Amino acid sequence: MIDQTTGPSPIVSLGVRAATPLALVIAVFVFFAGHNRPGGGFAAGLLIGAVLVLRSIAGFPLPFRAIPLLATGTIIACTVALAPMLWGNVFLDQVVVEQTLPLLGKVKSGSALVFDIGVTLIVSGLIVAVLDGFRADHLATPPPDLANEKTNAENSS
Amino acid sequence: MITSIAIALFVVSSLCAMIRVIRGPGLADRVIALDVALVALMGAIATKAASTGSTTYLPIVAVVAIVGFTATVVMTRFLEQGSSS
Amino acid sequence: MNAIIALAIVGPLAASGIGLLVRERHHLRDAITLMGLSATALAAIALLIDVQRNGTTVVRVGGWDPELGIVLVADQFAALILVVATLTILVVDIFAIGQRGTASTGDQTVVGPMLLVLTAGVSLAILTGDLFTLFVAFELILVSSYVLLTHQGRAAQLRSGMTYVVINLLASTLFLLGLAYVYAATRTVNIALLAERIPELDDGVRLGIGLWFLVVFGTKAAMFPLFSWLPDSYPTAPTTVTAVFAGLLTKIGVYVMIRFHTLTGMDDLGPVILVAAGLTMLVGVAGALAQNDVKRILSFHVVSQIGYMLMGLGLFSVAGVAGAVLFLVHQIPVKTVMFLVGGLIEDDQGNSSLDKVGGLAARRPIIAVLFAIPALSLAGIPPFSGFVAKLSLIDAGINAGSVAIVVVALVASMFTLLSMSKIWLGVFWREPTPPSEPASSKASKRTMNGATMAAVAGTLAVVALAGPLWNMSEEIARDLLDGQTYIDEVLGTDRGGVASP
Amino acid sequence: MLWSLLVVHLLGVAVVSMVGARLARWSFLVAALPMAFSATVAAIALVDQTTTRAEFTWVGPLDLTIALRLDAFSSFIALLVSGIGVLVCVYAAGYFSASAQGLGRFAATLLGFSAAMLGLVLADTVWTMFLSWELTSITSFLLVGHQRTDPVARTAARRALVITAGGGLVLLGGFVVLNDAAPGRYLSDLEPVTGTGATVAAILILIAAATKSAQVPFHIWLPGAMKAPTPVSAYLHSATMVKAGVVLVAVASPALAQTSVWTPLGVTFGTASMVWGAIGALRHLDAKLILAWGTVSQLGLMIVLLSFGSGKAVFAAISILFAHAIFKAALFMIVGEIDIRTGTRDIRELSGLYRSMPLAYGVALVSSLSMAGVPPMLGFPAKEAAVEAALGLSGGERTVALVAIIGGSVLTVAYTARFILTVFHGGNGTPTAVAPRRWLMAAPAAFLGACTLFGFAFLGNITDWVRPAAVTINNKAEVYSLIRWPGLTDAFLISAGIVAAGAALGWAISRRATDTAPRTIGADTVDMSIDGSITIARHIAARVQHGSLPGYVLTMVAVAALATIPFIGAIDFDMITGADNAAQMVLAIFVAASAVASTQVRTRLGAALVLGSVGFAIAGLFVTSGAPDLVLTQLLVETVIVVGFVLGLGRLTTTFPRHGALWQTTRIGVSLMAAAAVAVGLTASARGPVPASNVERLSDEAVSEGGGKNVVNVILTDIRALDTLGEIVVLVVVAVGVLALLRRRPEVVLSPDEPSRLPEPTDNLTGADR
Repeated sequence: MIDQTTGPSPIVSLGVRAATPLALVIAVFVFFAGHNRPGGGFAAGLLIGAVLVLRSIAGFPLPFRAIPLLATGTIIACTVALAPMLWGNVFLDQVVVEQTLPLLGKVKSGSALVFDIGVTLIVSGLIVAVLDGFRADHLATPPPDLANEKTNAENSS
Repeated sequence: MITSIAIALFVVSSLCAMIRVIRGPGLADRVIALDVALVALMGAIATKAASTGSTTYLPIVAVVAIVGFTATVVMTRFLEQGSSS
Repeated sequence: MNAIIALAIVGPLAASGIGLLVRERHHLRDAITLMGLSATALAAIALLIDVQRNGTTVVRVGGWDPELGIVLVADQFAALILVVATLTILVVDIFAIGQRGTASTGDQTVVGPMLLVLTAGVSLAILTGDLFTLFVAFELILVSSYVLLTHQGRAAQLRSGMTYVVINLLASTLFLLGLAYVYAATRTVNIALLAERIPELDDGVRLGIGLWFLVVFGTKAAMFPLFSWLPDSYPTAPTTVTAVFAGLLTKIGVYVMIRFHTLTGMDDLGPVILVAAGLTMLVGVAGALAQNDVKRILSFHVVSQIGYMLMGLGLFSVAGVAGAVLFLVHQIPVKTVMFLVGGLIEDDQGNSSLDKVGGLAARRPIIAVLFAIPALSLAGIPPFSGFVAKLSLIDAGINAGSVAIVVVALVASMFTLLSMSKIWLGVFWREPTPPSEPASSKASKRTMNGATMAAVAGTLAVVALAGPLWNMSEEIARDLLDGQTYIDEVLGTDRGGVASP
Repeated sequence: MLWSLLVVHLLGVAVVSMVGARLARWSFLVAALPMAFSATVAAIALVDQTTTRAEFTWVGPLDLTIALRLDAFSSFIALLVSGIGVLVCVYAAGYFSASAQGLGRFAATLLGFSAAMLGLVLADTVWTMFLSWELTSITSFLLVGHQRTDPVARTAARRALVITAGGGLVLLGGFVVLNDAAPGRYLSDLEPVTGTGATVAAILILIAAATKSAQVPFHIWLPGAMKAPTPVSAYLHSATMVKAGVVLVAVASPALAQTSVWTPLGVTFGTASMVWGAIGALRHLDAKLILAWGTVSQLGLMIVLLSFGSGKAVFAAISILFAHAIFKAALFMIVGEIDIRTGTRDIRELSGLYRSMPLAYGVALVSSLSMAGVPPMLGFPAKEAAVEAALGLSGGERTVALVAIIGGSVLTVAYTARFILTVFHGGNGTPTAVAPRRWLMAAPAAFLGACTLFGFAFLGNITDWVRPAAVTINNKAEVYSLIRWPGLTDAFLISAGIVAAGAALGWAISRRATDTAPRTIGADTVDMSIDGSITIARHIAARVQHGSLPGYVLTMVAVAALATIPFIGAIDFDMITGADNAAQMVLAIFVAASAVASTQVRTRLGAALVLGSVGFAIAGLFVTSGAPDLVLTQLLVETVIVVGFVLGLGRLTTTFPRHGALWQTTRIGVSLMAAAAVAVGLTASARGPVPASNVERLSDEAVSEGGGKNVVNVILTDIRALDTLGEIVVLVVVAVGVLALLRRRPEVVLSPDEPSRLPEPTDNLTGADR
């Protein structure tokens, strides 16, 4: 039985710390893999989200606020949608650029990839919002005195 | 052949675990069973990938591993708190 | 034109993103919202002018062939409804900005961005030529309206929000299933291709699809017996939100129903639609008569009036569909104004119950006038917009020989007038009741009155422009019922590889 | 020119409603100016016998044209409407006290009504007429309910509105049918039509006319409307609005008089009203009500004459309309003056007024004699013309007309006699205390009295006006004229008999003391049926709007299931095969089993987990179908959903509530229906022949155009990127909503006594966690 007042055990904490970079690397991989293989922005976003859920449960504070993440994602996606029109193309037209990146090798990246960044930001933003909204930190550090809280609520209502 | 048997076994174990998910009886049983089912599924996919050399499903294994782990931790946490209050 | 169509859809989305970023800075956020909505409205107007001049514009999003990708179609019908819808939202937003100075509570930071998302959803629903994109548009509308409905966090709002969201999510599920049926049967979700392929299907499948989408769109449109979510949820929402909802949401349901069921040649569903239309009128107006609160009465009228548009559609004649289109154009501003007036009453009195409010005609004659015009319009009293719309429907009904539905429509009109007189007798006559404390500031009252007046002016504009609007409606109806025009416009007349096998 | 009439009126309405608050009762004089203008215009047109028209097309294809026509008939009526309007305005300025509230609004509404009435008279298309018709209903509603704090006035206003506006809708139907049956553009040149359409139109138009002109049985709103201030009664309920029905019958008769129903129905309405109205006038004790019932009777006479529609009858009808407008307005004004000066209109309390109010008495006497049709008053030649008209008919019509007109006229004379005897000569001899005369009230009445009197002297001129007006309606009216002294004709003898019999009857009845004021039979019925329909509405609303979300969901699912019925016939059973491979079969069975099992789990989290296993098994199905991307997404989403459940469940009870057996059975039944419906729908819609799949093309173009080997990803980020854009914004909104809803302390907490409409009772939905 874990002591409720101190939060999760150091083992969980350590495990989460170790898993974080690993998961993030996988997320990046999945993100870029998406073009030719299963994956993509949505999966990457969910992976990042999963990491955040884990960290949140282990008692780490959330690293971002949800709304800026969501807003940025929206703006990026909309910009990608509108940008082709600057060149006189139909909106949401695809622009493909081929380039060689370290580690990943030759990557054909297009505006779709930028669009996918927006997707990733929004999906992880959603998870941050859910964690924030549901006060998931309570799962990590339960309120000091549940009974006390209840009487307070009753008094105030 | 071997691959097929291995995959079949994984599927069977996965199904067995799923039955436990359905039947319960406790919440903890279901949580553990779901985890087992996921691991079995990952095993099946990995075996398939190893035998065919196709990497298509590999990202799935990685993702499922991380996410499945997360889910299990969350639920454990929930169970813990449910029992304390 | 491609740029303008993109602006009408992606513009408000981008603005909502920016609005969210600066949500804590009230003036900036309001300015962005206002700009986003104005830009959309201007885009809509430009689109309408262009469509009038140069005919339908079709945008193949991302340059993909209609068989694979999404097309956006700005034909007359779409452009017309888009103009009315975006202008309405713009007016309501101005009202909402005025209301900010009042005692209304809740998290105002998200209202603007959500309104923008709603606008984008409405634009998308109107402009899309693709059934799946329509689903996406419905989702956009649904989630943003759910947030708008509940953002004040009152218990009653949460409860009615639950009804709203559950029923509408169920409708979305049914929509998805419908997409599955349609795709299985025709291998496409492009509306123009559907217009070509659905009539060729086996009758059972065709009618099944038609009925299924009648249920889906009927739920959105609050058709009998699928309307119950509406009167439960609308009255609890904040005024501005209800005004947009009442003006737009159900009408979008009707819009897509008119589009889908005419283009795919569902004429033989006419009797079913007519029966539903009659019941919608009667049950809606009965509900209105039973209520004792302005907003609740008005909410039931939203339902009742849907019946008239369904009647026009159900006749499946050029005159009938044209009447339905005209009715749609008239209903959007009228319904919005009515709820805005409900908001003015609430602002003055603190509530809108017929038992607790009285004597407003003497104390706030402006509100009385602002109420009277749309109320008479709703009841179909000339010279207001409702009269022209109703007359066209009744004319169409008689020409089609559907006397029963005409009689029902007239009876429902009678009861509409009766329930309007109920509001009038309750709220505007009787002994004056004291205004609520604290009263809103002068400036905010001015803004709210101004916005309402602008909306009333909009309904009067429908009266003044009734002639051109009718001509347009008739043309729209002819094209919809014919179908081939739309198919040719979207797919092009020379379609080598695209033609269905 | 014609537009300027309406423009001036509308400007007047605007001006009066703006400055009315300051002008108080003098705003009536401002309101009189536009009326005076239109009266002048009408008079000039009448004397010059010119015809002017104006029109503008509102909605061409719907035949929605607004057209005005000032001809012999309409200028004659317009002169009455506007002229009496001016007098009523002057009268009203005297009627109201200086301190009365809301007079500006009242004057503006009165002027608005006058404009509507003018429009109705000048209307030359059905829709012009309908528009004005409805506006008169609305403005009269506002005028009758002027005392808005008085519940009786409000009820009366509502009753009048329901009946006259209901009649308006009947008229709408009638006009639509008429437009179809008689495709003339203008009312003034409608051709005679017959046939089913014309018959239906005739019935509907006559009913509409009857509602407006207070014909039995639609008269019940009129006595109640007497609750209005007397200027309103004098204007609306004598001279103008109630004449709208008569005008309608007159205008429509050229087209519809040939239909089989026109004459019988019109005569029935008219005769019943003549008799029942007169009886009402003989029963009532309120002087104003006596006049109101008398109006019902007189209108009946006009409708009877117009329904017969012969040249003489039309001529007589218009003459009576003219005479009636003048004497009835005067009589109402006098009654109002009595009301103001003595404080009562109850004939039992009035005494010896002939001495204390000599001028009023004089005017009343002149007007009453005119009403009774006694020379030398304007009413006499008019009544004479009516009798002549009846005599001029032939066969059964002649008998009916004679009986109706003679019977009605006897009663008319009787109630006229009773009116004068009880109001002015009644009581115990000691005159009722009387306040000083107000000249603003007395002068208009006196003017009208003089008109009645001098009208007799200028019968030739009046004939010159009435005849062309009648000719407009029926071109056989040419030969008739109003005659001062006809000699001892049949008609004159009949008239003399009528007067004698009526006077005797009236005298006899006025001797009889009645103590209790009679009620208006039927008025309660209207109020009750209004309230009754509200009650019924309440029942219906409670039925369909029961507030139970599970109920709504069940209705919706059931309706959707019914919608799949057409699919059943289209199922191609040969096409149905088993699974593609064994794994699919196993997984499918497992999915079904888990779905059923999820309904049996008692704890919420358990149910969530079991549903999760459904999701995982579906991911397995995707594996067997070779859709790796879907597998990935499905697994991720299922996991996230389970996590979300866990986070959210903290706010709900841990177990499901139990339900009754019936409810449970219903739910199972509907669920099975839904399942069957989906299965049927999919099986049927997947039957052949379907167009070839475009998957090949999709995967080719995904690589060539989209530049990616993962087709799903290319679809998401390129081909259908717009959908993705929409859906990610949906996610943004959901996130914003989650934050907005959950991060705030709720303002109200669900109280236990409030009926919960949530699908499941919850202990802490609003998230009071801080």
